Amino acid sequence: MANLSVNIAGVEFKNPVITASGTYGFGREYNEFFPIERLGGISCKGTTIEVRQGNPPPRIAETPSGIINSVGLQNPGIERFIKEDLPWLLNRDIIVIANIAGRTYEDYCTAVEMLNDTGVNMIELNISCPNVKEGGVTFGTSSGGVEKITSLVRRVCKKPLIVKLSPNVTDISEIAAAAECAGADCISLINTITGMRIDINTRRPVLRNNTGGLSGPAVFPVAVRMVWQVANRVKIPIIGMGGISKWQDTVEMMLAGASAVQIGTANFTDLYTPLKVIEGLDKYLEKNSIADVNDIVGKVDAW
Amino acid sequence: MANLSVNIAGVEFKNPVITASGTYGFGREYNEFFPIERLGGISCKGTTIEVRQGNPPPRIAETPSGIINSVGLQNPGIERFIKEDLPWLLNRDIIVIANIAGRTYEDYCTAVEMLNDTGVNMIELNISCPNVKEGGVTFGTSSGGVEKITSLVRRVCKKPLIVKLSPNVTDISEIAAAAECAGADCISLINTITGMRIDINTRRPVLRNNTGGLSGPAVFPVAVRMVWQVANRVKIPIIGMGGISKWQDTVEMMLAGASAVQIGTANFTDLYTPLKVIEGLDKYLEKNSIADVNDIVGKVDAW
Amino acid sequence: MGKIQDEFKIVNKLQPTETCFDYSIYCPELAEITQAGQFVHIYCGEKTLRRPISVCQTNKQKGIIRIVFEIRGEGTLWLSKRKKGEFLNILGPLGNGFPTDKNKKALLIGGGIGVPPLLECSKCYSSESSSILGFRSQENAILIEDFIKNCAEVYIATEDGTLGTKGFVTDVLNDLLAHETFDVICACGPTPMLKAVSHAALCNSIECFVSMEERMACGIGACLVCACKTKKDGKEGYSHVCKNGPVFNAQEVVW
Amino acid sequence: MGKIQDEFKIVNKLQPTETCFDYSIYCPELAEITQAGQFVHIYCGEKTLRRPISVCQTNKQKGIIRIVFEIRGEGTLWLSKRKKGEFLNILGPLGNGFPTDKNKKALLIGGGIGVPPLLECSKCYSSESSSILGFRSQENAILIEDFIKNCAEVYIATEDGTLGTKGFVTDVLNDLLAHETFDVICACGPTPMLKAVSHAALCNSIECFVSMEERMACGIGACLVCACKTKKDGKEGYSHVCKNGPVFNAQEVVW
Ligand SMILES: Cc1cc2nc3c(=O)[nH]c(=O)nc-3n(C[C@H](O)[C@H](O)[C@H](O)COP(=O)(O)OP(=O)(O)OC[C@H]3O[C@@H](n4cnc5c(N)ncnc54)[C@H](O)[C@@H]3O)c2cc1C
Ligand SMILES: Cc1cc2nc3c(=O)[nH]c(=O)nc-3n(C[C@H](O)[C@H](O)[C@H](O)COP(=O)(O)OP(=O)(O)OC[C@H]3O[C@@H](n4cnc5c(N)ncnc54)[C@H](O)[C@@H]3O)c2cc1C
Ligand SMILES: Cc1cc2nc3c(=O)[nH]c(=O)nc-3n(C[C@H](O)[C@H](O)[C@H](O)COP(=O)(O)O)c2cc1C
Ligand SMILES: Cc1cc2nc3c(=O)[nH]c(=O)nc-3n(C[C@H](O)[C@H](O)[C@H](O)COP(=O)(O)O)c2cc1C
Ligand code: FES
Ligand code: FES
Repeated sequence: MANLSVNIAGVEFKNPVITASGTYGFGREYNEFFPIERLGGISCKGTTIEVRQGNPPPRIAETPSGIINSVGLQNPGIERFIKEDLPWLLNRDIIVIANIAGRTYEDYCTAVEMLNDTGVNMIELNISCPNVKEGGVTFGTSSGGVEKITSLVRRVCKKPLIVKLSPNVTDISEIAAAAECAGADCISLINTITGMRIDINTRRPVLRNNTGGLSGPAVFPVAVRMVWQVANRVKIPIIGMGGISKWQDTVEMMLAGASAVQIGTANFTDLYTPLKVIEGLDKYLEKNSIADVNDIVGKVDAW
Repeated sequence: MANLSVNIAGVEFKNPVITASGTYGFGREYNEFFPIERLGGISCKGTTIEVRQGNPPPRIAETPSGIINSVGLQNPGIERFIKEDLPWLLNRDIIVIANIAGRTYEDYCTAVEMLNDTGVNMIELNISCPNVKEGGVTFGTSSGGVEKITSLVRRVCKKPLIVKLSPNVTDISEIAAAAECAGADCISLINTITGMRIDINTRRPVLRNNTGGLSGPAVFPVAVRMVWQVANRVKIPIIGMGGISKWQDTVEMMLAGASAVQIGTANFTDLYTPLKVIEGLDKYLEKNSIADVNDIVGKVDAW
Repeated sequence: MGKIQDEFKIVNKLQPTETCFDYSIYCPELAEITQAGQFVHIYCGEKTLRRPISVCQTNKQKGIIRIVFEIRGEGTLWLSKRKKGEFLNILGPLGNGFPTDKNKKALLIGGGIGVPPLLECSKCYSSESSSILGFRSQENAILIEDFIKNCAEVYIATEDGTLGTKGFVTDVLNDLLAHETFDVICACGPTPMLKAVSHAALCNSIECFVSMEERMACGIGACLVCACKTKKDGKEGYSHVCKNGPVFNAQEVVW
Repeated sequence: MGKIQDEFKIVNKLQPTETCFDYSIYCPELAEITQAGQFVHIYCGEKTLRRPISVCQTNKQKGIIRIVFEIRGEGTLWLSKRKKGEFLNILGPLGNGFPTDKNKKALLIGGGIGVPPLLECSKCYSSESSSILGFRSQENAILIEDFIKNCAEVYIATEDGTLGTKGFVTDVLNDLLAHETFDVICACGPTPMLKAVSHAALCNSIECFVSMEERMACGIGACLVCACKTKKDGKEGYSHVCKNGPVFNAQEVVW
């Protein structure tokens, strides 16, 4: 068996497969099917300092090889997350990434301070959620915004800091560079691409929020391209995601430059996807006589 | 039968279905299967003032519900287009849109001047092709760039002018507004979204150009969202495209705000797609007792 | 024993109406534990999302669950093309069922494709229980014989009057409640129908449970997409159909 | 009569090796006009792109074309699962075939899945024509009987020596050209093989045609994705495999 463990910003993952924020709750539901300890890590549902109801339904629509969602950060608030969900997770042998969002710079900083003294392994800043009106996406779409939020949070954050980028930008590498420069320990990408569907019979947008975030296999080529561009620009490690649905996609994403991956939408199609990915990755390495998964990271041989 | 004809910037299309630039050559090949006169219009392969070889192969890769291509504007040059391809097209009862690209502002202006005295019905400025190194996409990704190229071209252009937008931007409506403000008669969108695939066995990008443009059903929700956003911003008509593969998609795109549509990738899957779309659209209108296709344009009832 | 995601075989396929299909699926593990009103989440071809379908009947002895579904779009169209002997990838049993009680006299009210989810239910209340089944027309009517086997009375309503009373289930309901009383009402069908049933139940002080529909992704309560507005202890918020439902106390639903 | 896109029925399905399939398709319109070396473009399930497959044999009398293909990825995997009696959506005939001539003595050289496209060809040159067929191993060998029927001699090479000569077709070719001469060589197979064959043909001053592969979209010459570098009148440029090929004069290809 090849070495599957990866070290990202000092945090050791037993394998590079992490479940993506918002698709995996706080792990409990999926743990009924297999011990989630088999995963490298879990990125928790995005939490905010206040309780959030999220957007009205319908919150999801299907698209060719994908979905658009407009959950809008429904969450129990960080306090309850820390009290009710985190202890259960921390009892498991899995890297726990807290994913946080906010409306203002202070929101983010407060959230981070609340998490500083918990057992959370890493903090992922969601500055790219397209489903909330204020804040959220606006921080994430200009390099100035990204630099400011990252450096403010960096100052107070005692945990390794992941900045999660929105793909809805003209130049992703510039944004990534801003995050790196401001002190991010890791970049994760991509969040969802803004999309829309309209019901041709009712003439209403399928999502009550009009637009939503596109994810799933449809976005995979865009995600690979962005991970590659970012890898060419920054030195900090990258967690790649967007449309991964099989082990082959994971290899592709790692060749493009990701040190680990997150899997989201594919859990809805087949909840064993992360396990199948881990198994497939291991076999691929074995078959190609690669002793260490880290040896494929960024090893695309571009023309 | 409902009225299917639409008028865009003074140009009368017998129906709103146009085949997309780069996917339909100059119409000759597809005319072997059915008279292309049954289409509302054809947007010709992007042409440049000089002959272009395009990028080395492979130039295409498949992705979930889509493709990425890196043809890179291979074309015979505008002079040969005017001499060899245009006369044949002008002999047919179909609206002919010349699609042009260039490296410099002068390139675009020269190209337009060469077309001014031909029978071409409209000119579509491709300022968004991601597959050429210089020019091309750089004009298309900032509102300043779009405004400048549009107004320069507008000054010399004697034909109705369509500006075709790149989706690889942070704020599509701002870009569209710049084009409108600078004198565009019509906006068409979306061009392809930059993507990448890597062969996990050879570790090389599948496309010799490393990256390519994503098109096909995968991008449809992104295209609908962008058309909707642009329709909410500009007053000039919109030609919507990106992932349309059936009549239902066309209705959706028109409800979002498009006065006509272009169909590209779907021709590769089924070359009868445009005809099926025209037929399906007609039946939909009939079934819903809508006398005129123009009555659905922009009629999405947003929440 | 808990939820399962696995491949299970279609052992019988019927087509009661032109657009409606009735599959028996061999899955002893599921049949053993599925409660009336629970649903399964079915992988439909190359679709990214599974499709939720209620379990219509369970047979523990034979290890079989039965699902009855209608073609509504691409997913159910794919499903309708499966053949006997093929396998389906099924995730289940999901959600909370009806709070059945052999000592309670229930009135089951189903509208259209909302009828199948109530069939198992009809065995789990007292034998005095009745049902009202509504369809667009006689040719859409399904499962009537099955309900007759389990219920004291089966009332039928069709919109065009081709079978039973002409009109809606709510018309029959109002007449019925005028001279008969029930301990509990269980309903499944289009939202306007559920709302009307819920209202009638409230006016008649009858406990009422409704099975709600919402678009789903995970099906197990992790992704929060299947939101349904509910009110608990006077506070409005979103519940989730896949986990907190699909069966809700009608008085908790914010219509 | 020109190109067609339509649904045609699979009337026979064989599986000569574990990963190789042999379909007979009833399509009189296509059989009537398809030339040796042309290909068809086949819709494979939900795939956005069709898959190009050469026509291996045509039978005008019976109105049948035969295709032989290997599972290489998702598209051909889907194709391999079709059953006799099912319909395939086929676009064809596409491209230019081999410039066959009953008066010319040809040497046909096929490597692996490059063997099938040459079968029809083997009937269209003089009866003195021969062929060299190369495979990885005996278990991958296909169509040998068919070639024996049409050719004066059939030489076999396998990489592992389990059938015929151990080695590559080019090894056999060099031996053969040392004592026999041909008017024309037609070759199909992996690019390195084609390059070597083309070189040998040039050294022996034999006219040579090769069937090239490139990823395709439209298949009819409209989209320009299937570029192949060629040299005409001393000028290099891109030709298109679907329209200008797949068969090219080997000396025009820029290897
Ligand atoms: C708990 C529950 C139980 C159900 N039980 C049954 C049943 O027993 N028999 C039956 O025929 N139908 C049942 N349905 C409805 C069934 O899920 C939909 O008809 C089906 O999902 C439609 O899928 P489609 O691909 O055919 O339609 P499409 O319109 O193509 O589907 C597009 C997307 O919308 C979703 N969607 C569309 N309609 C509904 C709906 N009414 N409810 C939830 N999601 C929807 C689909 O799942 C899919 O994600 C149930 C729904 C729920 C929530
Ligand atoms: C003119 C021509 C004739 C051919 N004739 C035959 C034949 O008779 N028998 C046979 O088995 N194969 C033939 N091939 C090769 C065949 O087209 C590929 O094996 C097939 O397209 C692979 O598809 P896939 O989905 O299984 O593989 P994937 O790798 O999943 O395909 C991904 C994409 O790459 C393309 N692709 C992959 N390999 C090739 C290739 N070698 N050539 C062109 N496109 C490719 C696919 O069409 C698809 O668009 C021919 C190719 C060409 C160009
Ligand atoms: C239902 C849903 C909810 C999501 N919620 C969050 C969230 O709360 N925070 C966040 O950073 N990303 C969220 N995402 C984005 C995913 O984490 C991921 O970036 C995206 O879905 C792309 O990966 P995928 O294609 O594998 O799903 C959500 C995605 C989905 C589908
Ligand atoms: C092979 C190919 C070549 C293209 N060439 C051009 C081009 O020359 N000029 C241009 O403006 N757009 C070009 N496009 C973009 C299409 O016109 C269209 O904007 C895009 O493909 C989205 O539509 P679709 O999903 O229907 O294909 C090309 C697209 C493809 C697939
Ligand atoms: S579908 Fe995921 S929470 Fe209900
Ligand atoms: S595949 Fe379109 S030109 Fe050859």
